[in-house]
Amino acid sequence: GGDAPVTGGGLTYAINQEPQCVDPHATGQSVTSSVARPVVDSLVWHDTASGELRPWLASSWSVSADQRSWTFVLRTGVTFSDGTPFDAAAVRANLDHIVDPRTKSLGAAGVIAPYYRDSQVVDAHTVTVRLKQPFASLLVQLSTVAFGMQSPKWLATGGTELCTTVVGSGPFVMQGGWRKGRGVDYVRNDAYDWAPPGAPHQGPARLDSLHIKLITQDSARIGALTSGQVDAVARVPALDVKRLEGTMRVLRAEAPGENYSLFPNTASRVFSDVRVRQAFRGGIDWDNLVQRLFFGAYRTAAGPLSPATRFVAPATTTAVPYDPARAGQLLDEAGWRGRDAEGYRTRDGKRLTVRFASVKAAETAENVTLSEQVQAEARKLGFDVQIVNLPISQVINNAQRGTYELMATGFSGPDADVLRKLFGSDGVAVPGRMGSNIAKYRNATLDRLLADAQLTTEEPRRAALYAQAQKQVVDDAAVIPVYAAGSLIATTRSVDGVVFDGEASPSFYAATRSR
Amino acid sequence: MLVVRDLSVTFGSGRHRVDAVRGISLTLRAGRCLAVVGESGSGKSVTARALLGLAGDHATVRAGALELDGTDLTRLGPRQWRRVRGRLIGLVPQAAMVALDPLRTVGREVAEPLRLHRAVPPADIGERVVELLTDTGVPEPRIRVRQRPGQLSGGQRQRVLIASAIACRPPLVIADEPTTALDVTVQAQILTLLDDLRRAGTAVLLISHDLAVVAQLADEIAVMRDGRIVEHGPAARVLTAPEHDYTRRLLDAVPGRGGPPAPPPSAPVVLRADGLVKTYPRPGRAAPLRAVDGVSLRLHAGETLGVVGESGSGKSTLARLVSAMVAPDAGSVELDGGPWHDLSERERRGRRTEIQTIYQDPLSSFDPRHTVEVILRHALQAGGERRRTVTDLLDLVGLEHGLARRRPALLSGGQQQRVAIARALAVRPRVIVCDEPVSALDVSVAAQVLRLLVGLQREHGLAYLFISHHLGVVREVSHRVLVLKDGRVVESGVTGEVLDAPSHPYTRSLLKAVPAMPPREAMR
Amino acid sequence: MRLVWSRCGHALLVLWGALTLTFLALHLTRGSVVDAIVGNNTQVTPAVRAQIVQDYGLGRPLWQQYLSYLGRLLHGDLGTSYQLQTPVRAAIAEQLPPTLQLMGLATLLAVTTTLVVAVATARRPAWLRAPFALLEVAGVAVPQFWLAILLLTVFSFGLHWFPAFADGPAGLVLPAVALAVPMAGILTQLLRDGLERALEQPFATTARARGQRERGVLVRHALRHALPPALTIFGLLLGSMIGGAVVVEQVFSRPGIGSLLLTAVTGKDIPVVLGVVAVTATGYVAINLIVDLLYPLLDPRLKD
Amino acid sequence: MAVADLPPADLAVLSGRRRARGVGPVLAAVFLVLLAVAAIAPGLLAPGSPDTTSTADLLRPPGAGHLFGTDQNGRDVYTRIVHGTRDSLLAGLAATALALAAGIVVGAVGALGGRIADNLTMRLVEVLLAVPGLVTALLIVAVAGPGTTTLIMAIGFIGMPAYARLVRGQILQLRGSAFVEAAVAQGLRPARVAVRHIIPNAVPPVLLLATIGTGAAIGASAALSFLGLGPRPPDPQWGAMLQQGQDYFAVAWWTATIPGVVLTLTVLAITTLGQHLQRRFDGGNPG
Ligand SMILES: Nc1ncnc2c1ncn2[C@@H]1O[C@H](COP(=O)(O)OP(=O)(O)OP(=O)(O)O)[C@@H](O)[C@H]1O
Ligand SMILES: Nc1ncnc2c1ncn2[C@@H]1O[C@H](COP(=O)(O)OP(=O)(O)OP(=O)(O)O)[C@@H](O)[C@H]1O
Ligand SMILES: [Mg+2]
Ligand SMILES: [Mg+2]
Repeated sequence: GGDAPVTGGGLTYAINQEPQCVDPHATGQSVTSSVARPVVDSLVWHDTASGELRPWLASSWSVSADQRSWTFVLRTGVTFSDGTPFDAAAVRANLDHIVDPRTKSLGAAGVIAPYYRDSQVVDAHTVTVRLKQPFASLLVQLSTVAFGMQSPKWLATGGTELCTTVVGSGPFVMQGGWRKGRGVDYVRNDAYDWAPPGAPHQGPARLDSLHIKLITQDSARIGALTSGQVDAVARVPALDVKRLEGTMRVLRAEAPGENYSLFPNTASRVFSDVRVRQAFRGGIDWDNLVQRLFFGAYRTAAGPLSPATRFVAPATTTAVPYDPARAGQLLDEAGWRGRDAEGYRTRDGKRLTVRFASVKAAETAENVTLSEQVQAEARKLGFDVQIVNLPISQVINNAQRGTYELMATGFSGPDADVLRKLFGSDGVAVPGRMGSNIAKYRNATLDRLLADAQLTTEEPRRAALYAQAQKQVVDDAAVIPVYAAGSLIATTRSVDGVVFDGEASPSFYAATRSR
Repeated sequence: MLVVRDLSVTFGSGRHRVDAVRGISLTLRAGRCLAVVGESGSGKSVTARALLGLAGDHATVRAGALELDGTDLTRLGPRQWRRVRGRLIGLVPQAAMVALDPLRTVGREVAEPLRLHRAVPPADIGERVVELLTDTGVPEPRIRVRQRPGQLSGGQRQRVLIASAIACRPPLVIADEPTTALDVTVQAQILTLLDDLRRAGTAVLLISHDLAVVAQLADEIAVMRDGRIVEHGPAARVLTAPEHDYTRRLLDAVPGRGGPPAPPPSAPVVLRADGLVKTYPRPGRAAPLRAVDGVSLRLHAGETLGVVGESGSGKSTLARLVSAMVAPDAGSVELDGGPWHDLSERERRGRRTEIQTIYQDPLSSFDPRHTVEVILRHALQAGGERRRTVTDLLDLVGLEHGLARRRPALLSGGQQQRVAIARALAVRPRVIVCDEPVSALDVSVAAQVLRLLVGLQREHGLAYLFISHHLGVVREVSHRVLVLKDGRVVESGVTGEVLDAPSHPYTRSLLKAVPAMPPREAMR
Repeated sequence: MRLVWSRCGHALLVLWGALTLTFLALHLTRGSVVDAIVGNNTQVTPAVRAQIVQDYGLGRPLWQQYLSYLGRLLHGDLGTSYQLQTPVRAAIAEQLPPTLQLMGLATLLAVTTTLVVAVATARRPAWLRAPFALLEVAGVAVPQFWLAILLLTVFSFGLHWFPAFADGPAGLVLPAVALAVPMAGILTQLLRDGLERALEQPFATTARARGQRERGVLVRHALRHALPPALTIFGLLLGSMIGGAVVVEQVFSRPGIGSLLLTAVTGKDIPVVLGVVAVTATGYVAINLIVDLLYPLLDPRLKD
Repeated sequence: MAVADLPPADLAVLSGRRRARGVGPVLAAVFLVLLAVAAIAPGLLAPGSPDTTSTADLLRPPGAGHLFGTDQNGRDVYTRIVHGTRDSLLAGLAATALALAAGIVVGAVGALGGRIADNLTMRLVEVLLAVPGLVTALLIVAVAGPGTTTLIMAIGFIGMPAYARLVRGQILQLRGSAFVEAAVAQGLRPARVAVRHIIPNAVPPVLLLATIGTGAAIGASAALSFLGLGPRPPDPQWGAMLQQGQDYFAVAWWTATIPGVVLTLTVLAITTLGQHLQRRFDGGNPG
């Protein structure tokens, strides 16, 4: 960059996963945020630099004393790309669309539906969102793409096209919708004049057009970048980072939410004993694994939450040291003293077996490598880790029936409320109902801490509650944090101005591409 | 016109070396016919191909001289050779049934040499093809040109081959076994055709293993054996006063010149068939084919009943009916006065050994994985035999013991046929159905097999149902004859009567077609 | 005419069988359809789940779902994708062309290579023939996806000869080659063997004796004899090409029926799987029908 | 998978007559003997453990110490290849055996069981051929859960129709042959005829298809591994190695290339030897 920014031209960005439905309200996939973000704006802007929540399409807001009514004053002069003006009715239409069961929302609805009562249009540019119970995370949630503002006229069509095209007020306009297996094209929205205040610039985007292309295979995607067939790629494998850094620009951002972690099934025979969980966590040198296997591309996790998450506790309170000797002791104490012919620990003649359920097809190569390394390291402790690859529907079935000891996941969420999904008692899956508490962890104290954190918007108070909660799950070894996952993207050197938003999705609003 | 001196052809080298032709010399003048005779494998076809430069990939051809109309053929390059083939020398290849491309129309096949050698302007090719087919006596030539070889009879195909060979009016025509595997009637027509060619001034090199055939046509005869010419001379002389022992043996082997065997003493009927009918469905709406249509016969112990008839007249079908391999649509067969067809397969199984069949193509009747020994051992087991051994059987049919360990595929045709006979005899049958037992064999071998069959009959009192399209063969072995035409018996009776004084015109036409040999002055 | 009817009936039977088998197998897989649709989105509300069950009729007994599927199929309605939430017919209509292009070009490449190589090497000296023979067997032996990756790495990323991800025809080349190699390998072996067999037939000697050149014997006589068996195999290979297409599309990140199928099967997107099976089974039946019809053209004896 | 689809008559064409002599079959045999040793006693060729990881030795290129380099977990690729032989071959062999057994049963029932049985089995075979093999495989894996056993079942199932067709064709053809007629004429019971003549003659072409099919099955198991349906980690099956290695292709070519080459060579060797043996068999029985 430097002098006069280059404008015009097109940029092709290759992503690794196909969005099944690009409607950000309906989708449950995080990849959709990269696809929808160029098109939709949000009410609130999450300033990653300061961690603050700042105005965007809402120019100001206030919350009632009972924490149940949020009133937003909207920015004027904003129009959706189909000409529909952005106003209070539009906000209401968006929120109503999210919670409407017919939208079959797999993501956003789950976040807000338990709280949302309705939205009331106060005047053309003032809207009040009324809640059934306090939900302090509302603001930060509204900053996510899942709550991005789409044209109410478009939403009203209600057809299946909503899954292929998004019509919003963003700096780009989708052309022709998502083409399955291929990607999607955008052109600049020339009328755009409502970028968030902290954006690199104001006014229309600099690129004439943007193209998102689907290249699922990692090596192919990197090859496409290095051979000049695309300008930017998502999800750079850690392995390639060093190699690319010489010739390309590698950009990274840690995603808010939970770190990539292993979850012991605390209801399982093996891991119901906290000592066994602690042994598994403390007996493996996670830092070494992460730094070696990922070639320094990611930071080793120091607790359940990623450093980019609001209200993450200081590492000093949640980090656990590597201590294999202590791990051995713990296992002995827990009764796993015997050893069988293959060197695995046994108790009452039964082997210390850990079924590690995973959906290989959906895993990155790195995580697969990691899981095999964990298998090898755990073996040294006497664990027989069996990696069971299953299709997603069967993993879910197993999760409900509890037929696993270990599962891995990274769960994104803008603030520490993600803990409630992960460890709240009502998140435990039972037959017929899936849940996100795959550790099957139940703790009334924790439940209370997390519920209380939603009752107040006072940030220090919330931070304290969340810190306590994080310490709780760490002490109980309900989670084995591994690394802070994030967004690793690479662009050619001619691309400039790509930044990350609060969800670690790249924003091409200010991007330029010189020739 | 054609001068061949010291021609030799070898295949392969070292251990695998085969000397197929070992220094033969021939000359042939326009309007003359030279016949090359000799048993199978004597090198006749190889000679023919060598004259066209087509001896094969692995062949080494050497010749003192190879001249055609003064051109030295030994000096020709591939391109010049192509100009000789079809234009200067026409070849009528062996195996008429497969020598035409089954996927192309007859017209295109005949036109090919015309086109390649630009013998006539392209526009006239069609007319010329029709003309050629007419000349060679192919009926309805305008229809035939659009048909494929599969739609033509064997004789017609042979004529098409001749038409194609003479299309460019080559001065020399080589006809390699032009009549084997053809019915006698058709054979006669082909020989006439070749004779016409010769009269018109073409030099004809006729190759055959059958002296009776060449007797009709040849001006000169060369007798080949093991790649050498053992006797060469004017036809009349060679046929009537052969000098070489081998020639004499060949002449002796020509069947049908002895009288029919004496009638056996009267004996009981072993096999009796009455009003047998077998129909086969035909594609489309056509009425079903009556392959066997009301045939009745009696076969006495120790007797041979000959069945003759053209190809397709139902002979093999009759054989399969008699041996209960197919069920008749009507009529019945009795064995030893008892029921045979009316038995259930289970009941019949125990008595199956009483009727055995010797097939036209013996090789396919052997399990390809089994050795001669295994085949015969199984047969002995099937016959419940205790006393005789495989060696006894080999002795019976005059086979060397060493052959027992070979698989039939590695035996010669005559040897294969002997194994087939041995297998049939192993189960001590009462009746043997011989379906064209010698038609795949060359004359001298055929004669041996026939002698064997006759001898065995005398010794064991076997009854034969002897099927053949070759009247000479039938005459030599049969006591009585049955003439089949289109599935019906048109004439039957004692061999001598039927074949010497036929009453039915069909029988007469069959007989007339049999090539006659000039009487020989025995010079033993 | 009767033949045509019985052929169609036969084809319908095969189609029905294929669909029924797939339907049953899909339902036999563990885990409920709703779970598969929801996937790892663990925070889905009960209302949404209920809506999914209702929209897709998942609450009904299996036999009702089966019958209603067949019923709708009779009206040409392939249903709606669970995952994509778009009509299956539209999804297939969108994904079929790229796959057909891919398979079309691959077939063209395979057939051309086969004809050229087989004709050029039939009955030629070993030094000419052996390398090709080895390549052919190797072409069949090499794992297709690995070959695809190799091609991609070498010719697209390394040598920059072909773009790998362009929508245009240039982007089609490498995937088509990857798909064509095994097919060409098998067909070339077959065709050359057929040619060599035919060249040893007596009719080939007859043609040579007429003055026909070796090339002429090959092209005018032998080829027609060698083609029919190659054609049968060609039909079968075409039918099973879809499996290769899945792999190749995956490696090259190409849109197409293969990718559609793969995600649908793992995601239990039953209407899509059934739709794809319906298409491929129809394709299989149609190809075999065409082969059967072509046969008499190559070998007119079959008409008689 | 493709080769296993060949119909009988044409299979003979495919395999029967390549006259290539030379060292091909010898090399193939030597290679297969090596593989057999690796399968039976991997420790002889590679004493180490295939699962020993070393985070200090990730993706080392081939060289001294690591003949074929190391993989993304720092495991020795050579050791893994050797120790993976048994599973990789077993998958192909077992799948082929399964396909063969099922195919023989279905084919024999079709050929010998009368018109209705014939119609039923052949329609079934057609239906199975009409469903893309991959779909069938994916479905089987989805029903039975992944792992080597399922993989074998799936590939075996896909291969079955080809064998069924071949067996049926062979039996029908042999039943009409002259030598079977000759055996019947000697009064042999049908069971005897079947045991003595039909089965032994039907077996060689079926076995030939099986040799080619084994190669195809090994390849198919690799392809299914590629699609994520492979064996359980850390089993060093070649297909799985290949699949994992491809993610590292640009940086560490050897992780994918070596299993790919070994896999190709194996299939090549099996096919070459199978064709050679068939040729030998044919040589004894022209016609
Ligand atoms: N291409 C070849 N390679 C090796 N040997 C051959 C070849 N062609 C012919 N022979 C051998 O040459 C010898 C002569 O064969 P040829 O075909 O000339 O016999 P023939 O006299 O025509 O017999 P027939 O009456 O059976 O046609 C035989 O031993 C045969 O096996
Ligand atoms: N299984 C069958 N199905 C249909 N038609 C048949 C069958 N077997 C024989 N025919 C037909 O029955 C007729 C008589 O055949 P058959 O084999 O008995 O003749 P043939 O006298 O033995 O002839 P050739 O001398 O050629 O052996 C022929 O037209 C033949 O095509
Ligand atoms: Mg000959
Ligand atoms: Mg006959």
